[in-house]
Amino acid sequence: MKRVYAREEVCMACTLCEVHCLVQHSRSRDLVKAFKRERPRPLKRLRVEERGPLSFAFQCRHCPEPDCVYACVTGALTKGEDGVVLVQEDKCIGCWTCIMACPYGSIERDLAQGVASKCDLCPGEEIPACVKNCPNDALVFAEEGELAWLSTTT
Amino acid sequence: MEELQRIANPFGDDKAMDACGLFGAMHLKGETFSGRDIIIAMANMCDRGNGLGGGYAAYGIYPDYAELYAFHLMFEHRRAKEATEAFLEEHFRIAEQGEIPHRPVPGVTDPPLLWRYFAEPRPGTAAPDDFVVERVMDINTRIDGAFVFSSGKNMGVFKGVGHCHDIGNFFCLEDYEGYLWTAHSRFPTNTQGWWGGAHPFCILDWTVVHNGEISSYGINRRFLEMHGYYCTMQTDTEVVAYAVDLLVRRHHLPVELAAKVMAAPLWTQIERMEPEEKKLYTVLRQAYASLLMNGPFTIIVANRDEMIGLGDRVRLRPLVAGVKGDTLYLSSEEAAIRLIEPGLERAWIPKGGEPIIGRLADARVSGQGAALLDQAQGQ
Amino acid sequence: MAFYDYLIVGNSVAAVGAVEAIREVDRSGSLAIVGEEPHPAYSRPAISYLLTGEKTPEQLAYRDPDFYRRMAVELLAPRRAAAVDPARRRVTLEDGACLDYGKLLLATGGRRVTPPIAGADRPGVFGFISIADVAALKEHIERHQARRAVVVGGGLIGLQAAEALLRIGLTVTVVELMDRLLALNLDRRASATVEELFRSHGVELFLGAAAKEFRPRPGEERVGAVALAGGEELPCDLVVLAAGVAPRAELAREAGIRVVKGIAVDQHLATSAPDVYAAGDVAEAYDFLEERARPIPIWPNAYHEGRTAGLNMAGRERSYRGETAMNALHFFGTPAISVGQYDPPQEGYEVRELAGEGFYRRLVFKGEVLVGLVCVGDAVDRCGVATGCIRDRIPLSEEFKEKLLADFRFLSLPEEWRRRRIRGEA
Amino acid sequence: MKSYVLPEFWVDRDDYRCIRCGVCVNQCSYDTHYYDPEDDVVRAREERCTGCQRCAVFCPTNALTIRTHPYEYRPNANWRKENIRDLNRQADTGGVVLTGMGNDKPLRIYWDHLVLNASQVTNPSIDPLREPMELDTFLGAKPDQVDVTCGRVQGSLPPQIHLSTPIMFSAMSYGAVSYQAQLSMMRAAGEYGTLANTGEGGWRRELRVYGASTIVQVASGRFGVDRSYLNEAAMVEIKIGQGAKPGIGGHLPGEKVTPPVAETRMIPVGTDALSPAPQHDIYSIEDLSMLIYALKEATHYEKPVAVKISAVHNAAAIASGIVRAGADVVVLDGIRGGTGAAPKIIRDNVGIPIELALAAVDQRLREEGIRSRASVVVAGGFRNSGDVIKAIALGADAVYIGTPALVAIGCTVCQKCYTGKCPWGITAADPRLGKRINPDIATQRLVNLLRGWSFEIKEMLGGMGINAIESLRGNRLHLRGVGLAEWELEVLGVKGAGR
Repeated sequence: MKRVYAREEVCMACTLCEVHCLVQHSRSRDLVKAFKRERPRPLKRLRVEERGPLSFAFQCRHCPEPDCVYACVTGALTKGEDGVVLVQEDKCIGCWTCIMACPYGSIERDLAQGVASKCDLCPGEEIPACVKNCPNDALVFAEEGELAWLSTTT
Repeated sequence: MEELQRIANPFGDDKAMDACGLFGAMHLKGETFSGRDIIIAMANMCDRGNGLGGGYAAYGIYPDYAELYAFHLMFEHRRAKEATEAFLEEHFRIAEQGEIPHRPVPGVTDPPLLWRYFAEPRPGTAAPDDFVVERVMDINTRIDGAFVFSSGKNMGVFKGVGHCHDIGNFFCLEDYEGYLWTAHSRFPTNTQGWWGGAHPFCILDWTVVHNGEISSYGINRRFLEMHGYYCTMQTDTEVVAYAVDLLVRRHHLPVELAAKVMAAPLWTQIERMEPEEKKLYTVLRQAYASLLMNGPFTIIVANRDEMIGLGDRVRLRPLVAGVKGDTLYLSSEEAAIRLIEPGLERAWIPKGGEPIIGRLADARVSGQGAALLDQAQGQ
Repeated sequence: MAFYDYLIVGNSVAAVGAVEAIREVDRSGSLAIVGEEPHPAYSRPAISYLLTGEKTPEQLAYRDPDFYRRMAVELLAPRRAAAVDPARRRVTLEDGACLDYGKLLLATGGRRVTPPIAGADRPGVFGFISIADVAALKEHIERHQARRAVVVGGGLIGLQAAEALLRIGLTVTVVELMDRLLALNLDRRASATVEELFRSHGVELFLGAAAKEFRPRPGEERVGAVALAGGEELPCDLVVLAAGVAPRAELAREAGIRVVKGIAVDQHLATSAPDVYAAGDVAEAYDFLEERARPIPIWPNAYHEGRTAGLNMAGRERSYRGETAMNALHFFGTPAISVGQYDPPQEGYEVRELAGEGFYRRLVFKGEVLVGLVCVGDAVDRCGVATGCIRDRIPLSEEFKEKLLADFRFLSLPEEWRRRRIRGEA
Repeated sequence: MKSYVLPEFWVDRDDYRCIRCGVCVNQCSYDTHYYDPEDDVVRAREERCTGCQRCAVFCPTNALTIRTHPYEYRPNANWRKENIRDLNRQADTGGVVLTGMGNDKPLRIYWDHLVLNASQVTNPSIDPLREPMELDTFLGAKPDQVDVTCGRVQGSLPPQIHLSTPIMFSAMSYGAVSYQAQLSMMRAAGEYGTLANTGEGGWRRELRVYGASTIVQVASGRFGVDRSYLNEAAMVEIKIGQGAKPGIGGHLPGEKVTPPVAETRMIPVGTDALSPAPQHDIYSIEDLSMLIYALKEATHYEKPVAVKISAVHNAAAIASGIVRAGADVVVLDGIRGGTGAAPKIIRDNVGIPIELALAAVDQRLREEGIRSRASVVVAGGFRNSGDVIKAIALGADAVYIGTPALVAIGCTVCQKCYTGKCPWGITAADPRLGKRINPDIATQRLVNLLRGWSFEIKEMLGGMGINAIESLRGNRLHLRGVGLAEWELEVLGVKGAGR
C-alpha cells in the first residue's frame, strides 16, 4: 500500500505539513477557523522532528502487522481492507495501550476528547494533505517498492 | 560608396526586399540558342514582377572575344563615362568597345548610357580574376554614376527597369545565341527601380538570379565583409553571389557543398548521417554558420560551366526543374517551361536545400530527382 | 456430531486474534467458537465503563456486530466445554454435544483468584472481570442503595473498580496486601503518584493490610464489613475482590496436555498434544525479556498469541515473536504506562529518571539496551518508541540514552534505526 | 555602540489571518519573527528583515506583507535614504559596505531600448511548433576556411562544445552557493544540453558525473584546480574579472570554509579563501597566452579554453588580444553582473554595460577578421529571453545567466548573499538552509526556465523568418534602437527604429 515517507535531506522543518494536516482534520477545513475558532482545537496527525540540520515529518506507517491494532483493548483501532489503520473514536476509551505499543510513536492523545488520534491518510483525498502541501517534496506518497530513491543525496 | 547606396536604396532600407520570377535554360552540350524563348517564358510569368526590374544573363554570346573580359556598364551621365573610361584605360587594355545594342520599347523609359568594353588586364597582372573583382568594386564604389553590371568572359548581363520581357526586347536578345540563359523579373517592395539594382547580379562570370528575402542577410553580409566583400546594393542576390564566390572560387568547395552551406541540412538530419558525411556537414555548418541563408529563397546561380538551382531548406519559394533532351530548365513556374518546350520529358519539384546542377563538363544534370532522370534517359 | 476444521474454546481476544489470522490464510475452512458467556467477544478491560454507565454491553463489543458472520464463525454460546480428547480430536461440551476438530485452540483465559478469606462467597462480594460481574454488582448497588465499598486488591482490576465505584457516588476504601498500589504494574515512585491520586479523590487506602474476613451485616447474609488482619473493621455495603487471576487450564490438564502454571506451548503456540494450540491468559508464552515462558495475562499479548496460533493452525508457519509485560493504566485522567523490567530485579541495571510537574519517566537499561520503562502523566506520549527500543534491543550509547530519556522521538534513536523506522522497517 | 541604521523593511502582519503556526518564525534565517507565548502573538524584529519575502511566501494564510519601511528623512535629491543608510552602516563598522547580486542602480538598460524585427508579407514567419527551429550552438574556435578534398574534411576543427540552447549557467562557486544549488544547476544543464560553470570554488567529486555539462573555472585563487578537475569538464574558463567587481578579487571568510568546502577548495578548514585581485602569473597578455596554452596542454587540446573578463572601457581591444592569445571563447561580464559578495561601491560604479561591450567587441573582432577564431559569450544582467535574443543579434554566441537561474529556484534578489544566511537556501553555508533546495524541484524549475526561454527565442526567431539561430547571430539588422542617442546607436551598430 502507499504510505507517506519523509525525505530528511530536503525537509526544512517549515511545519506546513502539520498546519495543513490539522486543517484537513478540522470541521471547517479553513485555516483561520481551524486554528482560531474551532473548539476543541483539531489535532495534527503527524509531527515534525528537528535537531540542527536534521529534520523530517513523521506519521503512522499503517503497518502490515499493526501493533496498535493488536494491542487495542476495545477494538477501536482497525486496519481496513485498504490497509489504512483508523481509530473509531466512539469505541476508543483513551487507555493509551496503543501509544504504549506503537514503536513509531505515531499515535497522539486527543486530550479534549480522550481518544487516540492518528494519521488516517486523509480519506477521500487522492494525496494526503501533508504530502500535497509540502513545499519541498520532502514527503512522498509512495509504495514501499518505490523507496530506493528516498535516500539519494545527489 | 555612400552615393551608390543612396541611389540603390533611396529610403535607406537595410536591404532590398522583392519577390520575383526566375527562369534558366542550359544546353548541357554547349549548343547555343537564341534568347527569344527565354523572353517568351518570362513574359508568361509577367505577374511575378511589377515592372520595376528585369534582366538576363547569357553565356556563350561573345565567342569572338572569348578570352577577354566583357564589361557591361551603365552610366548616369557622360561625366561618369569619361571617368570610367579613364580608369579602364589605366588598368586594362581595351580591345573593343561600343554601345550595347538596344531599341526603343514602350515599357522601358529613361535608360542610362549602356556601354560595353572587351578588355584584359594590362600584361603582368597577377591573379587577373581578383584584379578584375577589385577594379569592379573600385568603379562601383568610387566613380559617381557608373556601375558595372557584367564582368565575365564570353557572357553578358542585360538588365534594366521595366518588365522582364520588355527588357529582353529592349536589348534585342533574340539576336544573341547562348548555351546558358538565366532571367529574372522583379517585384521590389521597397526600392525605386534602378537599372543597377535589377538582376541578375554578376561578378566575373558568376551570375545570380534570386527570388526571396534572406532573413539572415545582416549576418551573411557581416561575415562576407570580414572576408573583404563590400555589399553595396542591399540585395540578397549580391550576398548570394559573394557567398558563392567565397566558397567556390576562394575556398574551393564543390558547388554542391557550397549549396549545402547556404541551405544547410538540419542538425537532426546530420545526426543521422554516416560518420564521414556527418563530420563533413558538422564542420561545414560550424565553420560557415554565418553563411546559412535563412528565410525564403530560390536562386539560380550560373557560371560558364554550370547552372545551379537551389531553394531554401524549408522550400518557401518555388522552383521547378525540367528536362528535354540535353536541355535543363529551371523556373519559378512549370507553365513557363512547357510554354516554350511542349515536349518536356520530365518536370519535378526539387526538395528544399537540394541543389539541381547542370554541368557542361559531363553534360549531366545532378541533384535530387536527377538520378531518376538518368534512368529514364538510359532506357 | 459436528466437525470443524478449526475449533476454538474461549471467546475473547485470543480467540478473535486466532479467527482473524485463520481467515487471512483460509477463507473457507469451517470454524467454530465455544463461548461460555452469552455475549460476542467484548472488551474486558473496559467493563468499568459499564458500571459507570458510560457504555452499554453492546458498546463493549470488541468487534463489529457482523464480525462472526463476516468471518464465517459458528459461535456456540453460551455453552461450556467439559472435556478435550486429543487422541480422538474431540471436545465434549457440558450439554453433551461432541465437536470433532481438525485443529483446536484452547483460549479459556484466566479466572479470578479467590484468596483464603473467610466469607469470600458471601453475597455482596463481587469479582470484576466480566460483564456478569458488573451486572451483578450494579444490581446489588441499586437494590441495596449501597454507599460504601471496599475493594480488596490494589492492582489494576481493583483500582479500576475503585475509580468506577467512586464515580458513581460510593465511598471507596482499598485494601492492599503489599505496601503499595499496583506493585505488579509500576515502580514505587509511580505507585506513590497513583496512591496520591486516589487519596486526593477521597479514597482511603489500607496498604500492607490483609483482609481477614468478610463479615455479614447484622441479621443478613450479605457482607457488612471487612475485617483486616491488623484488627480494623471496615464497614461496607459491598466488596470487590480483585486479588489477581490465574490460568484456567483444567481442560488441558485433564486431557493430559502439559501444564505448568498455564498451558505449556512452543514457539508456534502448539501444546504438547497434536493439533492442539493454546493462547491468551491460559497459555504460558515466551517473554523475550525474561527469556522464558510464563503467563502474562494482558490483552495485547493475548491477541498476539491468538494470532500466532491461528496462523500456524491454518498452515502458515509463524514463530511467536515473544512479548513481555506491559501495562497502560489511567486513573482520574492521569495515564501511567510500564513496560518490561521497569523494576530491575538485581544488580547490573542502570536506572535513569526524569520527573517534573505531572510528569515522570523512568528508563531501565541493561548495558546499552533499554529493558524497562515507566511513564506517568504527559511522559507517556509516544512511549511506544521506547517500547520499540526494548523490543528491537537497539543499542544506545550514552548520548542516545539521554536523548531518549528527554524525549521519545526518532531523533532520540541512532541514525540507522531512525532511518529504518522512517522507512517502516519495524 | 548604538546603530543609527533604521530598518529597511516593515513587517505587516494581519492578526486576523495569523494562526500562530510558527512557519514564519522557522523560515526566517535572520530571526526576524518570534512567538511571544505570554501574549500569544507573533512579533517581528524589523531591523533584521532583509525583505527576502520567504515568510510571506510560506505563510499559509497570507497574513504577511513585507514592504519598504515608510520611514522618511527630510527629502533631498542628493542625500537619499540609501546614501544615509550606507553611510551609517559604514560608521557603525568602519568597513567596506558589502552587498550581493548585481548593480541595482538605474544605469541605462540597453536591452529595453532595443526592439526586434518580425516578418510581414514579403517573408513568411515560421511556426516553431510545426517546423524545425534550431538553437544548436557550438562554442569554440572556427577555422576561416574548410578544406574539403574528395568529399572529405581535411584535418579537424578545434574542440567544439555543443549547446542545445545558447543559454548557460554562470560561474557560481560552491561555498558562495549551496551544494544543492550547484547540483541543481549542473543537473539542469545536463538535462537540457547546456553548461553550468563551477565558479572558482573547486568541483565536488560527486558532481563530476555532470562533467559533460560543466565548465570549470581557473581563477586567481586556483582553488581545487588539478589535472582531473580540468580534464573531467567540458570546458575550462580562465577568470580574469567579474562584472560585479572588476579589478578586485574575492574573499570567502574562514567561517564559511567548512570541511566539505575546504576539501573542495583544497585549503585548510576555517582559513579565509582569498582570491587575489590579479592572477599572479598573468601581468600581461603574453602571460595570459602562456596560461591558455598551459591549460590546453593539460587538457590535450581537447577542451576549449575560455577567458572571462569584466566589461571595461577598452574591452574590445582586450578581447582582440585574448583571441590572438589563443582563447577559444571570450566571455564578457557586464556591470550588471551578479555576485555573492562585493563591495557595494565597486559593484555600483565600475565597468560598462554588457550591451555596449558586446557590440564593441563583436565589431572589433570582425574588423580584425578574427571573429570566427573565438566564440563570444556574454553575461551580466540578463532577465528574459528577449535580452538573450538581442544579445545574440548583437553578436553573442551564447549568454551566461546567473540571477535568473537563482530566481527560478527562489531567489528574490534581496542582495544579502554575503551573509551566508540565504533564507532560500541558495547562497547559504548552513546545511539547515541548504536543505531548503530540493534538487529535484530546483532542477525541474531550471529546466523549465531553459525550456521556456528557448521556446520564446524560437517564437521570436520564427517571427523573423529564421529557423536557425546562427542566422540571427550578429545580424543586427533585426534590431532597432528606441530612445538612444546617435553615439549609442553607433556603438551598438543598429539603426534607430523607423529607419
